[in-house]
Amino acid sequence: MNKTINQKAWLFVIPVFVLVAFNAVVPLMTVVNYAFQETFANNVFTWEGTRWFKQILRSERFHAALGRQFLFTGVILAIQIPLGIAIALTMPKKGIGVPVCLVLMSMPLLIPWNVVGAMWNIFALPEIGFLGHTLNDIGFDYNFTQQPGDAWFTTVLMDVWHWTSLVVLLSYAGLRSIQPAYYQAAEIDGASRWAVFRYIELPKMKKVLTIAILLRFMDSFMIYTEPFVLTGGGPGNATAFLSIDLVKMALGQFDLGPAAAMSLIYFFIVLLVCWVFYNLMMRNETQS
Amino acid sequence: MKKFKWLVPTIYILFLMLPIYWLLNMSFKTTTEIINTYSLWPQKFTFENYITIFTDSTWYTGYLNSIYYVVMNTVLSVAAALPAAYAFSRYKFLGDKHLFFWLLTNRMAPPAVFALPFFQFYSSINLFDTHVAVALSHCLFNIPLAVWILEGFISAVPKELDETAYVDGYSFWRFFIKIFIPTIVAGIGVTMFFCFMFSWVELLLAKTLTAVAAKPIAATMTRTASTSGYELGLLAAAGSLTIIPGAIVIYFVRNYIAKGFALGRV
Amino acid sequence: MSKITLNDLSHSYLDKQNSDVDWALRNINIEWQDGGAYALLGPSGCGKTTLLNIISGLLTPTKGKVFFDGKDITSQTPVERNIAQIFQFPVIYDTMTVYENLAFPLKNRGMTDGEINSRVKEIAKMLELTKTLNNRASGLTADGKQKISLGRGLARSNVNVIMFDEPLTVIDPHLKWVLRSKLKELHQKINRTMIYVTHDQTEALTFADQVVVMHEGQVVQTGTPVELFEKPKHTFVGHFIGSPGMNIIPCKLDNGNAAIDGVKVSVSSQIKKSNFSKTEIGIRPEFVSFSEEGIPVKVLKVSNTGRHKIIDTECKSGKIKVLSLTSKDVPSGSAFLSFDKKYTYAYGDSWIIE
Amino acid sequence: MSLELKNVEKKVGQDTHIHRTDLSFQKNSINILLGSTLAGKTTLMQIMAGLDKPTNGEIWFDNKNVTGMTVQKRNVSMVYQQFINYPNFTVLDNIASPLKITGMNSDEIKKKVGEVSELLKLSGMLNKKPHELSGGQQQRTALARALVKDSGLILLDEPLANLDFKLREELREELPRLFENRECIVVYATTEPSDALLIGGNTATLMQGKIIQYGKTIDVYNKPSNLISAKVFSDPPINVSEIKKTGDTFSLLNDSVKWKSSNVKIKDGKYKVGIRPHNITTYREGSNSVEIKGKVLISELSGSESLIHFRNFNSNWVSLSNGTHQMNVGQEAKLYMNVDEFMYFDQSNKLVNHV
Repeated sequence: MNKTINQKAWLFVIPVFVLVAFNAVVPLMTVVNYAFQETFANNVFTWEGTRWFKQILRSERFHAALGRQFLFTGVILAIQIPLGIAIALTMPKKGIGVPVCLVLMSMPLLIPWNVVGAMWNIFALPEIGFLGHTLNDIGFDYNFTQQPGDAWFTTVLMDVWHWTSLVVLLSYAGLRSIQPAYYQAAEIDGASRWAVFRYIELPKMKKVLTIAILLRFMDSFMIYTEPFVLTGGGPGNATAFLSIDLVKMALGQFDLGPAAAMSLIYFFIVLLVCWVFYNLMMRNETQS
Repeated sequence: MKKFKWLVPTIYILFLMLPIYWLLNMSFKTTTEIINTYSLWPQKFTFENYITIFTDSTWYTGYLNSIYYVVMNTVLSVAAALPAAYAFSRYKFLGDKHLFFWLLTNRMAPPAVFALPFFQFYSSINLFDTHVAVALSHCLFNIPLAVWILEGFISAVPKELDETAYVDGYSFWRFFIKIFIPTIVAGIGVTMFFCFMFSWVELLLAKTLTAVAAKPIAATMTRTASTSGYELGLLAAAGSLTIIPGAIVIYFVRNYIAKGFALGRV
Repeated sequence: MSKITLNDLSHSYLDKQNSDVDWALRNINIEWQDGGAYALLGPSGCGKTTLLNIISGLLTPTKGKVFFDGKDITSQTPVERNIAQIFQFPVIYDTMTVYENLAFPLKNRGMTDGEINSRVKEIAKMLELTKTLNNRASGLTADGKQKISLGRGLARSNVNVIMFDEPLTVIDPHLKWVLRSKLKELHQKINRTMIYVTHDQTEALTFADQVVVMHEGQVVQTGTPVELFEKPKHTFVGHFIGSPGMNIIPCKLDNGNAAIDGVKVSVSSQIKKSNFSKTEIGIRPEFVSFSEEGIPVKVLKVSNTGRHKIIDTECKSGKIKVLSLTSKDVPSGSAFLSFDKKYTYAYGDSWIIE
Repeated sequence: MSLELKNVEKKVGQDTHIHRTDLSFQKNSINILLGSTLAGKTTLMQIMAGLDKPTNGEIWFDNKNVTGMTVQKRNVSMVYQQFINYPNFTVLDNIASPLKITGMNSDEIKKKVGEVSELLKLSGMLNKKPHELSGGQQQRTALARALVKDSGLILLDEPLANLDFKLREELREELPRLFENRECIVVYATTEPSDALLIGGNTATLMQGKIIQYGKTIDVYNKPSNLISAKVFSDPPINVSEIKKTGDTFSLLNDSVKWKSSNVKIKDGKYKVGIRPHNITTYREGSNSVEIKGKVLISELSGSESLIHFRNFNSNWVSLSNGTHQMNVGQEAKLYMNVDEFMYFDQSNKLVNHV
């Protein structure tokens, strides 16, 4: 659509700008403030330069948390994206099945995140939880509060449970927007089911999948509440992802300087990954 | 193969329902039963947990608080985002692309990063422990989202509709309210759904910014559960109740969800 | 390549049909010869696309059968039927190059790379796509894309029929003409059966040797463009084909004679029956002329279209259009019209009386 | 009442969308803007309506300069190619909306809406929503809304382009009648020469943001001021060929066709000749016809007419004859050109005869 040039449009944007800036600018400046200074008492600051940044970037604790974070995000993306697409492909296209699927599948998305954590805690506990009990019954030595591997398994499973539906919904909407003529043409051309997916469905879903991957990347990278309630980051630091580690540092140990520096690095990583990914997807777009 | 296609979504839905069922199952048991006997359904069916919640004001005000700030945030986000999304969709103006990107970056900011500064900031402007504080803070991620979704819906409406209205003599605002908003009502529905959802499920900021007066239900729940030595039955009942508003909202907007994505940014 | 026979086809999108309106198609019987150029012509909603999809196998008819060369293929899939179809808007595989697009149906049928290569090159040459073969298909203009979808149909040498579903809808007006001629040229070159669905009479009549005119789910007439023009069997055909369409004027039938406003009108065929609830005379504007006597009319308006004059006149029973050469003079005010008997027909309840 | 564009120019960034244009439309006239897609028709209409401002120049309406005036104050109507109606209003409310804005009393609104819906055959569907109507009815609703108020300027931007062939014909025939007995200027944009001819009035031919010619429709058709205007106003496309005149002798295409004529009063020399397809026929027409031969490329028969594409001396020709004349592809065709209807253009593409 050809847009008209109109500088007055800024008036329309001002409320949004003010509301977001109100929340973004002052707190962000606070973080920046802390990141470059040391504070002992109220409003007494000394300039520290990039000391906290260097400290964080060199700290093994940060490296470990960052590593866990990337591993976690990688694992859940590797599971949720293909799984979400697969479920969307098999969902009914018309009839009563559509609203039923949509309503039931959206349920996990609307549960407060700490309830999700609590629910999975109850669900997975070896003594009282269905999952834990069943796994032990069939011979697995499963206890997510004690064994790091089990904790990981449970956290990943919980995230799959919680968020795969978002990928399903997006993929489903993308699939539905494909004109029937494409399927008909493919049928006439004698394309196999795989070819239909590869050459029609996947290319047409590209935009929604970009959105899905971005959203899932952002949210899983920022995950805090659910694993905090489920495992508290434990056992040990096994499931202490970036946010959990950050809050521990900031509130638990009150190391405000390093925590603030870490916050900025953290934010920067999210931005960078999103930006790179988005541009990669869009560059392909303009080429085609 | 086509014959068994329905199996995939069915199994997936079963998987989704299991933990929810378990939570419900627990909510109808007493804490003693939960700890002592493992059973797939309540042996001694009880409403005791629910009764506790509905008779104790610290419990049910939690619900009211949550609903209060969620609705406030949803209305605020959509109201502010509408004209902005219109501007992004229809006009070119200085810095439009940068502004749009900057808005989206706020969706990328980890709440954990902002928790402490938010606490200090809202305390300093005397809004700590108010519904307004939570509603405002949730604008950080909901407004970018709302602008993003609405912009897609608005771009799907031909600009000739706007022009026709001006030609007919409508002033901008009259057109916007009487014609444009009803035209994109489905998009507004979808946007409200998402704003509601993200505000309802968020806890980190909501908990940080409240103490007593505006404390959300989800926070009430964790607190009680941890201090009184894991009253599991009560916890399960409270958790079950937090699912209800979401379920109601989904039921009402079920037809818009898929349509919304299809019409919107896709 | 084969003969196509449609035997008593009916189709409904509903599970239960209570009345005629529940049927998208009713009792279609058509026979199409091998190698012909055919058109399905009708207004939107007349069922032409439904019929097309039944022939291609994308839809299974509620009733009736489809035969290719006498063989019942009603339950076969589009692949088994070996047909090609070009849709209203260009369907291309976005991620593939033009070459890969054209090669796709061949690859799916397990042809060797050598065969594919020579075939694709040949088709590309025919469609003037050779230069763009290595470009991404999604970068082409609408007419280029439509050529690709056409090319995918042509690539397979053994297709039974190539079908077009309003293929020029999204093409720029000034390119429509070029692509239309290209299609005609292709048909004359490769002599494959082609079926063309459209609401545009110009496209249908210029493309096809035989045109099937459809109205409300039924075939009202099948014939060559000349037959449809010169002798419409139904007033709908008269009205729908020709621009402007046929004049349809209420008349009285009496003892085998027709009269408009009391003036006797000679018609080309004998009128044997007269028990109709509605009787009309149909005459194309091309065959009406001003004369010394005949039906008295008032001249309402004259428009000059460069090539012709279109004159709107009015008699007591209704309006009559006259088409005449620009060089001829047109009387003003009152005048008389005479009809060319050879092309004047009487219609009873909308169907021709013969 | 008149609409005048004085030296109007529209630039967007570096691109010029409308080149300097002077145009004046008179009271009670129908004016057609004829040109292919992207010729600048829509931009021009937007400027006329006040939806867009010209970069330079002025717009005068009723002898008043209205250049900066907003569209709401201008009393114009507009109908688009897409069927634009207010989706949440019924047909009745859609049609009534421009009147309600002015605060007209409801009895009068009712009366006016009744009249205009009668005129456009919408009376039976006033309580339906636009999406329940067929395409033709949706466009009728849009037209009704444009007609219900007494606007001085009615702009129609390819209003028939998205309709079925027959509906297009039907509505096109009704259009001129709709504007009878009305004090207004109508501007109608189209890509189809036949629209222009059937609607009549005046026509402006456009090409790449320039007005090529403006005048009475039939005059523009019969006497295109230059070759571009002739090309824009010809469907099927006009045949163009080089021609040489020496004395009374004209010769076409490397002397392949020659004839003598004393009717054409132009200097000796080289020209381009524009021959409309219907001036090449399978039969002799007019008092001076000259034979041309060619190999048939395609023949298209439409029942009433025959289009024959043929090739003669490395160029493709199109002929259009009345009646049915079957010719086989590849066959040698003998056709006749009505040389009295030829249009001669000099080397700068200007029409030199007929003037």
